[in-house]
Amino acid sequence: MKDEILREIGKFIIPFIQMFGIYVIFNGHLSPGGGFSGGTVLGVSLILHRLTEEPHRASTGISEKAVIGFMCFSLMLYGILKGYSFISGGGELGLLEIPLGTPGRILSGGMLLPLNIAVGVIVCFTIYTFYTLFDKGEI
Amino acid sequence: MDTLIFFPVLFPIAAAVVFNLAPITTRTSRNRFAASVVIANFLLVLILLGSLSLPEFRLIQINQILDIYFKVDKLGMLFGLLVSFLWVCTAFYSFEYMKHEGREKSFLTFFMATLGVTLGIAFSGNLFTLYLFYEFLTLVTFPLVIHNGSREAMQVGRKYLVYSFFGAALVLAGIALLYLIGSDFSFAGHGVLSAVGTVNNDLLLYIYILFFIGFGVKAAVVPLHSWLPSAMVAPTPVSSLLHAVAVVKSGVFALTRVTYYIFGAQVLRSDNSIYFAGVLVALTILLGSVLAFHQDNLKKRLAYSTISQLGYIILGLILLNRDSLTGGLMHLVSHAVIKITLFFCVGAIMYMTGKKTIHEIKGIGREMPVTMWCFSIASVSLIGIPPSNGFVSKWYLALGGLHENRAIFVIILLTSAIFTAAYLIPIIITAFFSGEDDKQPVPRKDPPKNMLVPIIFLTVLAVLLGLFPNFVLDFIKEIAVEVI
Amino acid sequence: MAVEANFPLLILLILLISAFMMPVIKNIRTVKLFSLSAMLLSLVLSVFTFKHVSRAGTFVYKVGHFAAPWGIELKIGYLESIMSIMFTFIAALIIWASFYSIEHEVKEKNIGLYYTLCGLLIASLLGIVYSNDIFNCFVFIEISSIAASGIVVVKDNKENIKAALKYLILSSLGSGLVLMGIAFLYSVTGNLNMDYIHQELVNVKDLYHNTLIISLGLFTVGLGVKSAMFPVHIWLPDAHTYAPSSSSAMLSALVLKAYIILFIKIVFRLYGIDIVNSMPVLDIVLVTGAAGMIYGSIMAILQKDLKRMIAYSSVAQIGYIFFGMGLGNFLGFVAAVFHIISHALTKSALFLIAGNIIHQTHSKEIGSLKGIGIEMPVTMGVFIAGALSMVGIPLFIGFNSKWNFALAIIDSNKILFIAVLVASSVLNAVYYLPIIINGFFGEENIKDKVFRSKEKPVQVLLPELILAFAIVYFGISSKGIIDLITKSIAGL
Amino acid sequence: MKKILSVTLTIVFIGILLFALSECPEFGNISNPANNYVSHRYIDQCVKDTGAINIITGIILDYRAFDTFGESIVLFAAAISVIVVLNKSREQV
Amino acid sequence: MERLITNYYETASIILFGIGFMTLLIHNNLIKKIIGMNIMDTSIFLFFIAKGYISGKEAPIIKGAYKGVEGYINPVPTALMLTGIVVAVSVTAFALALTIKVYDKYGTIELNEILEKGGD
Repeated sequence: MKDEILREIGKFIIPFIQMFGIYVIFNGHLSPGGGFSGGTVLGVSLILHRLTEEPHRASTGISEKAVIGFMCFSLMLYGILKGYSFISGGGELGLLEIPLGTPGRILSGGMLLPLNIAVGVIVCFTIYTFYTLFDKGEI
Repeated sequence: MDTLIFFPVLFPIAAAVVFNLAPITTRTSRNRFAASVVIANFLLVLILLGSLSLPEFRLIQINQILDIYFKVDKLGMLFGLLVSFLWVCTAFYSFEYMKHEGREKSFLTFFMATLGVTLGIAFSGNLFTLYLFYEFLTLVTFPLVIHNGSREAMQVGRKYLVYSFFGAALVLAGIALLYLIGSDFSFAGHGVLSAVGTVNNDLLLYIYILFFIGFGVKAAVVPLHSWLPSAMVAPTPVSSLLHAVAVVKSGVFALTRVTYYIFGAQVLRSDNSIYFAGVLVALTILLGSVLAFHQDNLKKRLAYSTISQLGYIILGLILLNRDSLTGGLMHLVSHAVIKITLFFCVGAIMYMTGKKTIHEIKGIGREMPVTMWCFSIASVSLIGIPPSNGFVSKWYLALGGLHENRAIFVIILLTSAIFTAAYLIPIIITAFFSGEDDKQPVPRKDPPKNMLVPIIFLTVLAVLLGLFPNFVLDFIKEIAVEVI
Repeated sequence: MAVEANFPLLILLILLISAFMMPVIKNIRTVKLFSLSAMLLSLVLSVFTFKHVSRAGTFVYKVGHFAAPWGIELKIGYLESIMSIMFTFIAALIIWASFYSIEHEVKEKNIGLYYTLCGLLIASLLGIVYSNDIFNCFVFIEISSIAASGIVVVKDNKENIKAALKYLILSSLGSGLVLMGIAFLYSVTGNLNMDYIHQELVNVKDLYHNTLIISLGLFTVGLGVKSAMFPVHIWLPDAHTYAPSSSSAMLSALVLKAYIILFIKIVFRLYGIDIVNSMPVLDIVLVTGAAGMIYGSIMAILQKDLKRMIAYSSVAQIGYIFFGMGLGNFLGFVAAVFHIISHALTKSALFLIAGNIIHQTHSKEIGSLKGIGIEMPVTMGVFIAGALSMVGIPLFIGFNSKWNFALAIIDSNKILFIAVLVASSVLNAVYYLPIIINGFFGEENIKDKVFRSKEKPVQVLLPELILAFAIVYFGISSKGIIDLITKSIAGL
Repeated sequence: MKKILSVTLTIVFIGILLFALSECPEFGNISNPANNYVSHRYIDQCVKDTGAINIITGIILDYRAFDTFGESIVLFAAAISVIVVLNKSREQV
Repeated sequence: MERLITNYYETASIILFGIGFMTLLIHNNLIKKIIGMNIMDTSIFLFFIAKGYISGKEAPIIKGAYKGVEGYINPVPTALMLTGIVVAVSVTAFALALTIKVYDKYGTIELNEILEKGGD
């Protein structure tokens, strides 16, 4: 898109979109939303960024390596956290548990918050990957 | 001592494997190897006969159903002896004959393996083992059938495989159904099922028909006979061996096992499966002779005659009385000896002169007198003119038929005997009395002694069997007493 | 609670996390060894699990802190542990074999992703086998169908794309049906855990009889689509023909089987065999299975392409399995499970061999395989073992399963179906044996063929040889495994 | 022909499903078997068990977290497959 | 039959399912097939979620005072369908990617043309 206005407006609103996405992720366990919805919002912001920035820079930001790396890493984190809690719960090995905290606070719900974050990252980059691949056939 | 029973089965197969892997190059060394193997095996079987303490040997019991179990009784011994003896003759014959067929190494390999498998059939002690070796027989004889590898041979081989697997599948279904009734099917004198007691006859009928057709495929029972004549593309030693001794006789032998050792005479009398079988057998006898009558190719004619002669044997089996069984088994022996002689003679003709059909061999009797004389003697005894061994067996068959007062079978026997004469005599006549008058001395073309000796030997044996049948006959009568 | 109880979940986590790591590893060799070692580790863990099960019996493992019906739980009995051993064993062999063949079929940059997808696939299959929660099974089904299409399409020819798309659409249709069935079940029982659903069903089965029949029908059709039950098998030949041979082996040997295991679990654990036998569903399964046996064999006879022929033979063999289950009696299910194992061993060997042959001779045509036995004797030796097992020659594993089917038929007094069994095994002989014949015999076939000229080095063939050995070994001594399967079905 | 076939197939299919539905419990009724001890426990104990006041998040991220794990794996698998299929930068090798 | 009327929500979703199924069957265009697939999935989600609805109860988010067990709808189907939706999205994405590739390779996305051009 060759439009200067769009680019400027994009520059302007993308941070807000991302902040909203992050908010949705972080309040996933308190209100509607969660990793998936927030991740989608973040991904959309990245797509918008790419759309508006496209013609001006040769490569817009995120490389394929980075995308795959982020996805894999956050999935690994997710798997390890989740696996830890699965095993500690199911195996009754008496490993230490994360305190649940007081309901309604941001830092509550035990592992829900980091899990939401990990899911958010995965979803965000997956959406971005889908878009870029469908659009250009390369990340 | 009991494990000795396993050696005649294992030894040739192992020898075949060694033979195939070992770097044996020269023809003579190959032949020596094979000859020593078959002779040694013959001796092994003889030792078994000497120690006729009915040894048993359970090789491996996978589960209650699938156990491989060997047992020697008189019937198995008869068959095993016959097979391993005729194998020796064939071995020597084939050494000479296979020179012009080539690829002797693979031939000898499977030749020895087949010996082992056939002995496995002879010595198998229960139904499953029998079935197992029956399958293997198909697999090891297949390369022999398609030995010369021509396109026609391949097609014939495929036909042979499909027919055999069809039969084997039916047999397997029969075995599976049998396990509705009992659990242990080791062969026993008067039949296992007669011991089990009464079960519904329809089921027994179906099972017996399954077995009859299944094993009948190898025994060339009409309508599943057509693989046998077409399998004549194989080299002569193979066809003589497979189609006079190993394969077809294995089918008959397995049928005997099932009829007398699994079902037992009185069980079969109780249901009327015998009638179904009888119809097929009558068809087999007549059709075989009639078709043989029309063949011009010598080997094909002999093949069809084999079909009808096998009909005799099976007839003897299914008449279910001692005389008929004696006749059948006697005919099993004599037909083996005779038919292998005939095949050898035909093979000798093909080998020396390359002539395959009857109209080609006018006056060949003057060129190869010894061969043709043996041929004539063998044919005479196949027709069953006393005092030939064919006569003995057919006599007992006729007795059995009358004993059952089913004269129809006797009539069938006589007609087919006439047919037998009708399709064998012309060969002799053409060989000796037709063709151009012989003023000029014709060159003697009798085959080299490697081939000639077995022929003469077998002919003499056939005559001896006719003159003094009692030695074999008593043995067979013991078997008959054992099972009925 | 014993430590071994954690192993099933641990296996899943190991496979999945190793799969997550693979895309970021650059060196292909490392990726290969990594995935193989993960698979072997999970094989070892499965063996320990089996030991534990045989010692302590069936056990339930709650994933997370909450017991069923609130949490998700894995339930590991004999069936699950045997199957997990089989899955990991065969998957390890296939991956090992693919080390040598994958470069010829997949672009180098995709190889890492290929092994990722393989790991995800195996993990999801094991999840289907382990999980005792029907919706969790559905999630794993979706993973497996995506990953399976992925390993089909990883080799991008136009046929692969078409086959993968067909496979994906049909299998998502199938999982949609499964989800529908789950919805019905949930609406009448309010549970998702199989055992609890069963408890509820026993109370309400008369109230909602038609609903139950139809939901079972939905499960049957849905899982049937995915495991190529006869009328809805149409995706299978394309997918198995064009995929890389290691993928074909994995699809045919493992993927189809997991859904059948799930079906068995649904029949026995979720509905209970008595309720199922009061419904007409299994009879339909029986008929379709029998039809599949015949149809698959006939189609296989008509094929010119080697892999396509083997694929159609898979349709026939899956027909056997459904046929055995359709008999509806205990022995039938035993025979079916045994055939699952035997077919997995045999068919994976056949597909890997087919891949080798195609790569060495550069030809897919059956007609062009003349004299192949002289050129690659070891390969064809394995092929012979597989083919004879398929035909059902004694001393090969295929014979034992045919034998069990025969016993099951007799036990269920549907004697006439023996004819189907006989017919299809004869048909198998018709299309497998000519390859061997042309491979080894025939004058114009084997002339100017050099002995072992096209043979691969033996360490390449080692996985196939191991499979062949397993085929023969279980063919000779199948007693123990039959007993285990009997116990496992009884334990469901 | 194909159209007719598919229409009939669809109608039969819908018919079967509706037939099953005609037996199902009533829509929105509180006494349905679906609203049983399972959901009650979720509603009752969620805050205490998981510390999430959004019960659904509690369920998908804690009670039935294994599903969510699988779900993210589905996403991952799809992403990998799409990369395998579409990525042009992998074409030239 | 009157149960079909009272269960209008499920009835509608099943009819929707039929529509999607037919779209999947009769259309040659791959995109339309995928749309039909999506319609089917969506209908199943509606069907499932309807199982959880309890008339007159509010969404299961404990805002303010806890209204007791009877106060909220059944959260389970909703939670399950969240999972299901993501699954459907991924499958759709993959299917669309394959369709793009099919277009690259065959130059068309009409199934019948693809089949007659077909590779095998």
